[in-house]
Amino acid sequence: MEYIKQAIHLFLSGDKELLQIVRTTLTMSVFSTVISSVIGLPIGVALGRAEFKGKGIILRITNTLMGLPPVAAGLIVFMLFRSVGPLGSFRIMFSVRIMVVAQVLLITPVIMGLAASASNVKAKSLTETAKGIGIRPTGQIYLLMRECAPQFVGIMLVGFGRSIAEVGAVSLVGGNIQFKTRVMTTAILLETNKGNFDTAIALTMLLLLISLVVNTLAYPYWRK
Amino acid sequence: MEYIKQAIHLFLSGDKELLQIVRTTLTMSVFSTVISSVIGLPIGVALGRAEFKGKGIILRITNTLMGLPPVAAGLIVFMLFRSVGPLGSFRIMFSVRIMVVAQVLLITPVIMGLAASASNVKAKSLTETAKGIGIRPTGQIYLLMRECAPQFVGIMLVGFGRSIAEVGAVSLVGGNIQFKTRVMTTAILLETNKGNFDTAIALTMLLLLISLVVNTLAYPYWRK
Amino acid sequence: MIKISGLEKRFSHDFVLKIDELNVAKGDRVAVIGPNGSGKSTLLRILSGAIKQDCGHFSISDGAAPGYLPQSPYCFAGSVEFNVRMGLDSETDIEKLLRDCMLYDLRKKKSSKLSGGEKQRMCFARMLAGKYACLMLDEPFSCTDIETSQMLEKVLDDYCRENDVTLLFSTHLPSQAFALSTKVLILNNGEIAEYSNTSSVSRPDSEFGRKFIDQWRIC
Amino acid sequence: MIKISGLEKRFSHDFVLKIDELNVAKGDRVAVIGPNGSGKSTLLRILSGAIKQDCGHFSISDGAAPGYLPQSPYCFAGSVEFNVRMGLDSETDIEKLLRDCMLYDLRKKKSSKLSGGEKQRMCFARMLAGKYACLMLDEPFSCTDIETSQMLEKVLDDYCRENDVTLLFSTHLPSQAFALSTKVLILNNGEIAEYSNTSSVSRPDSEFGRKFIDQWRIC
Amino acid sequence: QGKTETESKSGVDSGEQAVEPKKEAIRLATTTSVNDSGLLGYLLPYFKEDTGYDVEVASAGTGIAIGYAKSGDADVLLVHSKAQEEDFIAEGFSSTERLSFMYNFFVICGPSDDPADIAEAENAAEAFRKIAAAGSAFVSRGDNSGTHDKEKNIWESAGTTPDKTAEWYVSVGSGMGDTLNKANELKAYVITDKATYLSMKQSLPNIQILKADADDMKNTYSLLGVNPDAAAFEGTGAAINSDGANAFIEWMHSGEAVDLISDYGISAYGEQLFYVIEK
Ligand SMILES: Nc1ncnc2c1ncn2[C@@H]1O[C@H](COP(=O)(O)OP(=O)(O)OP(=O)(O)O)[C@@H](O)[C@H]1O
Ligand SMILES: Nc1ncnc2c1ncn2[C@@H]1O[C@H](COP(=O)(O)OP(=O)(O)OP(=O)(O)O)[C@@H](O)[C@H]1O
Ligand SMILES: [Mg+2]
Ligand SMILES: [Mg+2]
Repeated sequence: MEYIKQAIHLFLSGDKELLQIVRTTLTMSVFSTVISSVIGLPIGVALGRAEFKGKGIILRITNTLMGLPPVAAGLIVFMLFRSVGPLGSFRIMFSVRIMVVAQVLLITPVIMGLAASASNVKAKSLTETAKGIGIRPTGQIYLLMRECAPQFVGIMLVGFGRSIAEVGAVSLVGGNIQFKTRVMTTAILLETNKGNFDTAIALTMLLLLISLVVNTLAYPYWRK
Repeated sequence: MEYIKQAIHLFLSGDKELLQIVRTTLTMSVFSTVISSVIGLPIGVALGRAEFKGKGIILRITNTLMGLPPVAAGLIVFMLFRSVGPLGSFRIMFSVRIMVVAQVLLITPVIMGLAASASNVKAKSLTETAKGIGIRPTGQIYLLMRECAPQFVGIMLVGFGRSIAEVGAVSLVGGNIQFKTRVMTTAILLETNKGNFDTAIALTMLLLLISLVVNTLAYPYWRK
Repeated sequence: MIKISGLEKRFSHDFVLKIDELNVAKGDRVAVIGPNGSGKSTLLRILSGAIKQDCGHFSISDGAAPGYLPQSPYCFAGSVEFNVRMGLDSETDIEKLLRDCMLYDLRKKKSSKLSGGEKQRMCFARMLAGKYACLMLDEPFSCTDIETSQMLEKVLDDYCRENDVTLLFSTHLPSQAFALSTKVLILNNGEIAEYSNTSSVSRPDSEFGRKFIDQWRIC
Repeated sequence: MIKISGLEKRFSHDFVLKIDELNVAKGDRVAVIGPNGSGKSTLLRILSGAIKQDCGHFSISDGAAPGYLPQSPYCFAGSVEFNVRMGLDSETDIEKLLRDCMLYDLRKKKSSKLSGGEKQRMCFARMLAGKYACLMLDEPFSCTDIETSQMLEKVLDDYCRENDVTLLFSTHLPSQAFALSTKVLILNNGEIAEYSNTSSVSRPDSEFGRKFIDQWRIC
Repeated sequence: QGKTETESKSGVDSGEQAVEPKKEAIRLATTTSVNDSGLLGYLLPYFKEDTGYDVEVASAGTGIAIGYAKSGDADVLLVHSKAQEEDFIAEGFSSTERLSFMYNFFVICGPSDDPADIAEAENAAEAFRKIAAAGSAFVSRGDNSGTHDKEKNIWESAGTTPDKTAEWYVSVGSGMGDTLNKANELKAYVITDKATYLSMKQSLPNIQILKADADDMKNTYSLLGVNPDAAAFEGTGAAINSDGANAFIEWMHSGEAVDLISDYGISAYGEQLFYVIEK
């Protein structure tokens, strides 16, 4: 309670740095969630309904990648995008963009795996029916996605939660640069390391409040 | 490829420290996944089927807690269990046990939320039918859990993935103490911090291999 | 005995179930008939407690919750026998029941692999595995073949006789309605068009009732 | 025209569908009948491509994939109209179709809120929204009331006439089988017990065929 | 105390805009301990005011910080790890000599009852010997950072190699702040730079400075400019802001910077924390 009050106070104080941190956090989480969903949901659904050899392997790999440690994801992205790396010419080290890239790498498997699992329940019956009225596979995937839409909101919220909570990857590729790439989690980590536990917890509460607002906004679509 | 070879080599070298790290990692992830599932699955299912006021709020809070930053979870557990903390008398700081506690705090909401979402699809029809043959609510929850069992395996794998990949919480409460509470992710973080990127990536590959083995073992139950 | 008074259920202004009064005596077997969307399922669902009415009330004197078989019942994952056992009252002779419902050979089969009619048979057997003083069956034999239907009707008849059951069931088949029932309740657009003894139903009071029964006769 | 030869489908040793030879001429309307579990759905599913046979083959000369309505069709989330439009061929007059199938008043209603018979009607309309040279309908009218069934039979009859459709449908109701079909295919335990013109079906060759038709007659 | 520094910087920050062509920001990679001490947050607004350069400080473990520089993603490096700096220079990554431009002191902290009695020790090496002999809990950074390097050096001069599997030797593989938290929790001895300890003092009730100001406890910081012509950068997209890096190094040695650095900490902690090495 005490901490929540402090969190709100912190936010309302209108500290410029804090505002930047919150903005960067939201930009990063929203973009990475949306991009991961755009990639992961259709592929996941396609995986959930299809019956082909190798499906099992793909699903197992997807699931395995859910267990990719954030630090490792950060490291991989760092190795690729650092100036001397193969993709160094993009010149996006220490930017919000590269943080999004790392997050997408982390979140897409989660979204894919969950989408595959969610669509799997309805896939068989829907496919049989849709095929029977002459709907092509792409149309079937579209219809299946439509059926799963409420669950997709839930899945996207899982992705968002993971994205907003993540620290290992974004601190490595983002550099936790003040006024630029510092986000709430890296700030929390920083304050924790400094021993400012109270500030860290107040920041956490603020983060959770933001997350709660996002979840509340999404709720009607989730449980429609 | 190169890295995978290196990872296997690393593992087979039988380095005592590495073996301890792998063992601790598995102990921690398996325990925290199982405990979180035992707590989260039934509650999630109960939430998924029930219609009561306040359900929306609980679900939103659950979802919000999915976005609890690991560092923050670690910090909360740290504040509770540190020697001057309210639960300091347990004296479990910097042990595998407290790492499990922190992980359970992190993973349970994820498992709960996903279980609620998964069970929701079948809940209505099943409840109507089961009630019609005189099955009581606890029995209905049991039946619903049975129906969702294959999806539960998937959900537990998500929890496991999150657990094995997590670093922020376990390093804070576990202390990343060499030969004692060091796990693969904290080791990866350490090697990264040391600038030994190659070792870090080899360790990551090893982690992913372990994760792949677990996923492969679980696969038949997942897609039954 | 079931007493209903002033019962109303409204679905977003396009449908209203409205039953001012209805009494079903103990041991009565009521065939609930009427066109699609006339409210048969809605009535059975309300009486079984699956959904709540908007206003009015009803009472089922036996106290115990009635047994209820939805129109599209859920088949639990697992074998036929597992499903049937879920409905089990400790006294029921499960083997006899499986044989009576021609499920004995199928008892080890997974419920998800049954044909439409086999599934319906399984759900019916699961229902009768319990002991109820009052049963609500929503189109229990819509997918079973004629011979099976007749056998299951016989099983149901025995069950009702043994346990002195008050039965409500819905159907679209005249033969079933007449064979099983002692009373016929015709619903039209959520309201009662006719409620009379099966033997005297050939002369319904309302125009709709007359038309509906006429249709059945020529069929 | 449909030609089947040596078709076999085996489900884990307890059931085998085995059709050595079967030819359906263009424009024929075949009522596929037989007890529960005799393989009606399995046959229609194979012919529509929903599942694959284990061996043997069949050909549908029109080339185009047949239209197929499963026994428990999926209702897409969304309105009745959305559902029907999903099956739409650009030339179909959707309003007329909705009116013909008595769905016009329900067109804005969510499919999940329909009664059992209304759902079935919607799925039927969705089927006829497309143009097919060959149709496979698996118990399309099992839950519709008698008047609705008759109207839908009429709609189907018109559709088949207009498009010169080869029709296969399964049913448990003699009245439907006889009213709609030109041929009757009786399945028993996965094998053909009888395949003859509807007009001459009263004298089936096999004993099973005779028993089955006799049963129907008394009903 | 960090707050006022932050505010002063944001004040400067908003004051700029639309003045002449914007100078490309300088990318400074440094270790967490430097960043956590708050020195940079205090200095940079003045630097910006003088030169117009923005400085982006990426702080991470020593290894990553040097990794950033070797990857062409930093223009200048501020670290305190002699061995690793020498490697960096040997590999041709540095545009400058190893410029040891300032120092502060390491201190050994420990529980107030001082079970190993190190307060009486003559220097750090002796203190370490006593800790090992008493088997008192000791927390090591264990992350190959500058501080860890220093710790290893001291063990060497103490003539003992601690058994890393021993119960008392706790290697936590973590940053300075985190390591101090753990030492506090374990009521253990720990070696730390003074600035970080002082900045965290309030949250470390269980430990205090027991040994300071011995001559083997100097902590020397170096500034290294990244060499734009390093062999590793050839044919890659690495673009080093040498102008900025040189301007930064030059400014850090200017009289103004020297005064600022010498003043740092006096208001907050009542003592000087960093000492500039006059060239
Ligand atoms: N949840 C709901 N929301 C809105 N309307 C509903 C809902 N459930 C049923 N209805 C409507 O109420 C009416 C009665 O439905 P009900 O299922 O009781 O009919 P029925 O007599 O059982 O029909 P059928 O013979 O087709 O099974 C229908 O018109 C249906 O569309
Ligand atoms: N996937 C499956 N696995 C195993 N057995 C199956 C499977 N599908 C169907 N069967 C079995 O095959 C037989 C034929 O099933 P089918 O659905 O074709 O029967 P049907 O003639 O359509 O029956 P109904 O009139 O009940 O719809 C049944 O005994 C059924 O149990
Ligand atoms: Mg109904
Ligand atoms: Mg069938």
